[in-house]
Amino acid sequence: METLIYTALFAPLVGSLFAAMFGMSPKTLLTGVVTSLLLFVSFVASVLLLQHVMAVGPVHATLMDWIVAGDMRIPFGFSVDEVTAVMMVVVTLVSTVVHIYSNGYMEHDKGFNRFFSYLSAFVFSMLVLVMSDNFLGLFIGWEGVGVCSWLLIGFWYHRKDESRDVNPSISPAWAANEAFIMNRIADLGMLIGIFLIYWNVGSLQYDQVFASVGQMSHGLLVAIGIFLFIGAMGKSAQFPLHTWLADAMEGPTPVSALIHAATMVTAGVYLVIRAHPLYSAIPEVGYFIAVVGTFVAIFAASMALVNRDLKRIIAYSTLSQLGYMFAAAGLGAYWVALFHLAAHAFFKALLFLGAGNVMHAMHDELDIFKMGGLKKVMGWTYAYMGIASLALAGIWPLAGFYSKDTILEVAFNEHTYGIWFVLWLTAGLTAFYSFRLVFLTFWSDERYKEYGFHPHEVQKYVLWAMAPLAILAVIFGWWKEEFMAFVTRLLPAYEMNEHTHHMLGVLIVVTLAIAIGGIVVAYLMYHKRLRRNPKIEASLPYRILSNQYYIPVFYDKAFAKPYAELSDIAWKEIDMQVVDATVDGIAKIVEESGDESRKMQNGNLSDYLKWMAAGALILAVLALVAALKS
Amino acid sequence: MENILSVLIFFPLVAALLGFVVRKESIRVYGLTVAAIEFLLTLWLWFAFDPNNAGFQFIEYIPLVSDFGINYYLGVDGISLFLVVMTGLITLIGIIGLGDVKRLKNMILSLLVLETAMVGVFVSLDAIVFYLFWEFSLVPMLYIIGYWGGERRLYAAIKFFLYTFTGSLIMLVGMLYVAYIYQSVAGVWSFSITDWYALVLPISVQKWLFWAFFIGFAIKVPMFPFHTWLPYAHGQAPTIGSVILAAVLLKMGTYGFVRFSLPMFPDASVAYILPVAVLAIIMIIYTAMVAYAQEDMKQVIAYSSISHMGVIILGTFAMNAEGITGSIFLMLSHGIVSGALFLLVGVIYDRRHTKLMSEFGGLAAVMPKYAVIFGIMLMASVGLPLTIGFVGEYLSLAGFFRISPIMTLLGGTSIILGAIYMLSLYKKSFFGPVTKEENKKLTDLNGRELAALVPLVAIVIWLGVYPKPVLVPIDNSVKALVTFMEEKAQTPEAKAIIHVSTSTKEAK
Amino acid sequence: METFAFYLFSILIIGLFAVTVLSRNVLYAMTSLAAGMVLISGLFFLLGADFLGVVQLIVYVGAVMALYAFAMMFFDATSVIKEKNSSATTVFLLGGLSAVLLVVIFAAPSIGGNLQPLYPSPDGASNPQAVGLVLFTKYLVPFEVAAVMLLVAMIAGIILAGKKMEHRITSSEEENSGEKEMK
Amino acid sequence: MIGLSHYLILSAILFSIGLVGVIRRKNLLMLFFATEIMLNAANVAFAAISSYYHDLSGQMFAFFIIAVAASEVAVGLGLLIVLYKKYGTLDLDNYTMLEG
Repeated sequence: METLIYTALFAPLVGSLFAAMFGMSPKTLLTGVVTSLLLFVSFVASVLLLQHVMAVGPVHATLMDWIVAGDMRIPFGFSVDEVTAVMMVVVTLVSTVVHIYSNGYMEHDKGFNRFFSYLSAFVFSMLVLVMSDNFLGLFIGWEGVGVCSWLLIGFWYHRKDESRDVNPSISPAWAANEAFIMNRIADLGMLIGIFLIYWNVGSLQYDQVFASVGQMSHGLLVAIGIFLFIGAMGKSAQFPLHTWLADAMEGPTPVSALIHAATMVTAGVYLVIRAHPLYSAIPEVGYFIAVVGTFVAIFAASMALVNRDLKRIIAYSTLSQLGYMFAAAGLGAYWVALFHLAAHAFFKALLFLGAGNVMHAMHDELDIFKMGGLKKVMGWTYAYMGIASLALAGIWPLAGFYSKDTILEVAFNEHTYGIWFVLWLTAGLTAFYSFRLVFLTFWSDERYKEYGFHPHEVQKYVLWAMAPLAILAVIFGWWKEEFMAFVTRLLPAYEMNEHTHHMLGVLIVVTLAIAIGGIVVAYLMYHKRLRRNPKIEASLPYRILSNQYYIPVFYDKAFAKPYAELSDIAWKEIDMQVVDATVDGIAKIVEESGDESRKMQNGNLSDYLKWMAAGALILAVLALVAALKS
Repeated sequence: MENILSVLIFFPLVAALLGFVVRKESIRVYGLTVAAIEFLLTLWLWFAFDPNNAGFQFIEYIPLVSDFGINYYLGVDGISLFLVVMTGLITLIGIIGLGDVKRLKNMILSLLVLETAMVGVFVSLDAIVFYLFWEFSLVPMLYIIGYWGGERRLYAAIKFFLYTFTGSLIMLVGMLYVAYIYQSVAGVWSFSITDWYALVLPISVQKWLFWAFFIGFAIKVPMFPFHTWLPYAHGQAPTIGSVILAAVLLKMGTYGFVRFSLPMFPDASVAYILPVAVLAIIMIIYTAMVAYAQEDMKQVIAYSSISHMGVIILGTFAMNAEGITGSIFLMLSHGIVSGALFLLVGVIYDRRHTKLMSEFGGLAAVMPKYAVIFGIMLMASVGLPLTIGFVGEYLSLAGFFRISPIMTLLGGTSIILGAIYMLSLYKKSFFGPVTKEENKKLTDLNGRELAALVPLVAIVIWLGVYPKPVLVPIDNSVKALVTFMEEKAQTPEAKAIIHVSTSTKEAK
Repeated sequence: METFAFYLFSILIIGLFAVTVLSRNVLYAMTSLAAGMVLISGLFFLLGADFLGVVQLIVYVGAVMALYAFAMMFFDATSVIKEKNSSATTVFLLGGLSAVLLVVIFAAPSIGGNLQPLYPSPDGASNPQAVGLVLFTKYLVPFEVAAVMLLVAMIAGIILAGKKMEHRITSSEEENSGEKEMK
Repeated sequence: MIGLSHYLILSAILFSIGLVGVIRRKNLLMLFFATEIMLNAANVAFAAISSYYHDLSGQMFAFFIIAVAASEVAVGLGLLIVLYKKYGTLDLDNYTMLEG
């Protein structure tokens, strides 16, 4: 089994290194093919591992020691259990699709080889993240995906900085740095959590840590839980560290699909699921997580309502769905969170790849107000995005329905009706903005003609590559029971109480109703043509929403600018004027006193004698003082 | 090869003296050969070193002034071994990467003399011999900055010299006082560090001596607020000078803490954890901010050096094996990474004769290889896992966490602030469109530069993925050191704070 | 009687030396200095240091003053010396302060009276006898060294004053001739 | 009765007079005179202490001081003559070769 683990893990790395060798040469199709094939190998190995875990049980492998110091002994250890196996399959499946897709999407890009190198490196890091059997190994992957994300967001590094009005993300390089730094803030929290674990458990291996949860004090567990969650908040872009995710859309669209929808951003959810013995012991932190998740769900959905940027809308919806996952995990329904994670990965990747097709057709235009009526020229893409949007909206019988509905049931079951209500409302908003996007893009009047675009469908193999995702987006939910049975071998099972069982039918109907309601509103508003109301667009709520609650501006003004100014002060005022000036001042005092006393040395012997007499006098005084003292 | 350490010390010196008769045309090859042989010798030292022996090895002992207990006393343990190896490596890399400078012969000979001094510092076990090499190392560096430096080279060189010299004089007074106490206790003079270790000093005396040594080391490190000589020295020094200054000379200060302060004054070291840690944290945060404000690439890296040295100090004063091992590893990794970064800045300076970030932009498109290597070093500098920078930083912070979680949190901002200034440097210089006409014609790294940088990249990744061969010898010696400190400590508070690894306890 | 003599001598010495220091005329200064020296030898006799008093008379008043007198023949000694005396206050302040201090310091140990004689003068020997005993036993080597030093000084004085004179004569002739030509 | 203190005080006063001379006069010859005064002041103190403590060391010192003073005068006057011949003056204000 070790061979399978290593195959699954290292195939993407090999692909990445292979592509890196050609990184500086112009496009060679070979790199795309080879990395895609290796990814497929990794996918197959993951599926085999999943089967093995299903049939036999978790497997474990230790490669070698990594850090050995004091009592710290951290190996490169990998364990594949139920959760990991599911994550691996999801990651490798989506990655394989995205790799094949990218062969078409990046066809004309100068950095073709470089792109595949980064992309495969990302998959490797993500696999390290999910497969590691200890917290520090997870941290390797955690930082690794951060760097790959930095590289990929900043892939078109040569674009110049724009003002926020022209481009809300300023520039790819800027967005990349923002993402990296935001994640670093969270990583510090995670590191602190790791230190806490180390000094209280003496080990970072999952099994040992979780085995000793019972012996740790409650306060300590809360501290660890909170610090680990801070790490998760950064990676999963939870409020207030959420701004980077929307800006990360500066990266090529396959990247958005893979990293910023399906895999990396779910790492935070994965961490909470992975640390479920810890979080089960501290339900109050869990409740806090659920509240944060719920808040982010509606907060992000509200921003998606008015946005005009195709990719940003999907990014906000990702944020919103991550909120759902955290709500589920926080409420103790870990397997539901994982289920939604997997389902979301499929339909959100599909949605992004569809958006990529549209962008391709529209020559990188992202404004949905400039599109419309595209279903005529892009039938396949329309179908894919339609399916994905339906799944996202949670319409029966697609995947999203099963997963999202279960989360709502959980919220109801926990008697946290506030959370349930907000999530329920968000479901309606989700349906509305998803179909606003679909109708504005594919239905209504053909506005793109005014702007001189000539849209066309993408290559056939690209469309075929997207098919598995579309199929899974439809059918994945049907396996809910099997999925639950499988992962609850590791995760705690979640039982609905009697009351909820009674209400189940009502809940489903209510949820479906608001989802369909959202779609109907979108249909009425946008299916014919783009209706714009300048009055509403000028109104304050609209402006707040379309400017992301002014949070990026606020961060700029409250943190970035003052930090830059403070740095400038620290350098020019403090370092130069105070610290260095003190040092130079001391030197100057010595120098000037030397210069002054040099005047004694005027060559006049008579004056010398006077000084000598004065010196003798001082010595005499000293002698007297000494004599008097003794 | 019983006297390998003497060979290591004096081979470069003798070679430098012989070098005066070497012809100008062949001096580069000569310097390379000497540095390569020296590096191979250090490697041999590493392989002959017994990693399971925590004590000093390859000991040499020749009485010099026996009346005053001054001896030519050398030895290495796990703590100093890799600093010696790194000295050999960095000197070699530096000479490989040496561009065309005026008076090349003098430069290479100075470097070889400097190597003698640096190796001498790390292997001396006699305080006077240590001090001699410590001060001797200033002279070639003074010459290198003062002769090959930038416009204000004399100011920078003299500032560097006087500042560090002042500090080490105070340290010398401390050394003499320790020897004096030793004489009054034992009846004979001795400057042997191992003899001093055995000396149990009263706590009040320890406290004074701690500060005397502290000033000497802190200026060298350089710790806030004694750091202002460093930006000038780096700003004015030629590339090779900065490389060696950052990679090796600064490590002499932190090495001094581990070699002298901790084992000799365990109680005082524990008692002063708070002020030292506060200085270290100020150093980390404040210099990171100053680094962010810089306009000159080299100054960013110079200030980032100071910031990273703060983490090393935190690790050193963690008083447990994790932290101290981490800090020593971080010394190595910072040496390699900052050395490489200075070399990289030197590359661009050679081409454009400016280091201002505003002069660049979009370099990634023009010089892809350069951008890749710079990117790798940048990631190592910000402490990315699986690069060399992470291991030491992680261990140092983890170790200090046991002392104070809050201060570790503050010190840990290093990973955020480091990312901020390094990424903004990278963005300003490498990303964006190519705006300046003269940047469009820049040539990528040539063979010589690649030969200097690629080995460093390999080491950065190798020791990031598999640091064990280096960590184990360090760890063994550090565990012994910590156990020794715990036994020697007098106050119960100190005994409580110094944390002996459980594995060591079990071994007993 | 002794008291009277001490005060007389003291006042005269102080007065004469003050003249030496303050006078503008070198001749007056030298004369008063010589007179003061003589009176100091008187003090020595008062203290019972007969030998020292005699030496003082011979060496100082005889030899040293004669040397000064000869030396003055080389200088334009008769004329009044013109000196720019910068701020007399500092001078007298320094002098006065040191006087006060010295008095205090010198007075301190004798009041304490805790000094012990290192070489007590032998009983029953007259002062010159005693001096001779000590000088040729304990202080023999310094004595011989002093003798050599005097010899060296004598030779040095002769050479300095004499040898350069020839040089001086030639050079001054040249200068003089030069000056004449100029005229 | 005349005590040791009297002599010592006299010595101190003489020394100060000498000191005033040293720092006031600009003529080198006068400086020599002043130096002699100071040396004599010291001699007085030595002789007095010697006498009051019945210890000949003081007289010995005074004796050697006289010897040194004699040599000093011999050499010093020689030097003065050289100086005078070279510069034609003995005024200290004219000698500023030592200016730093």
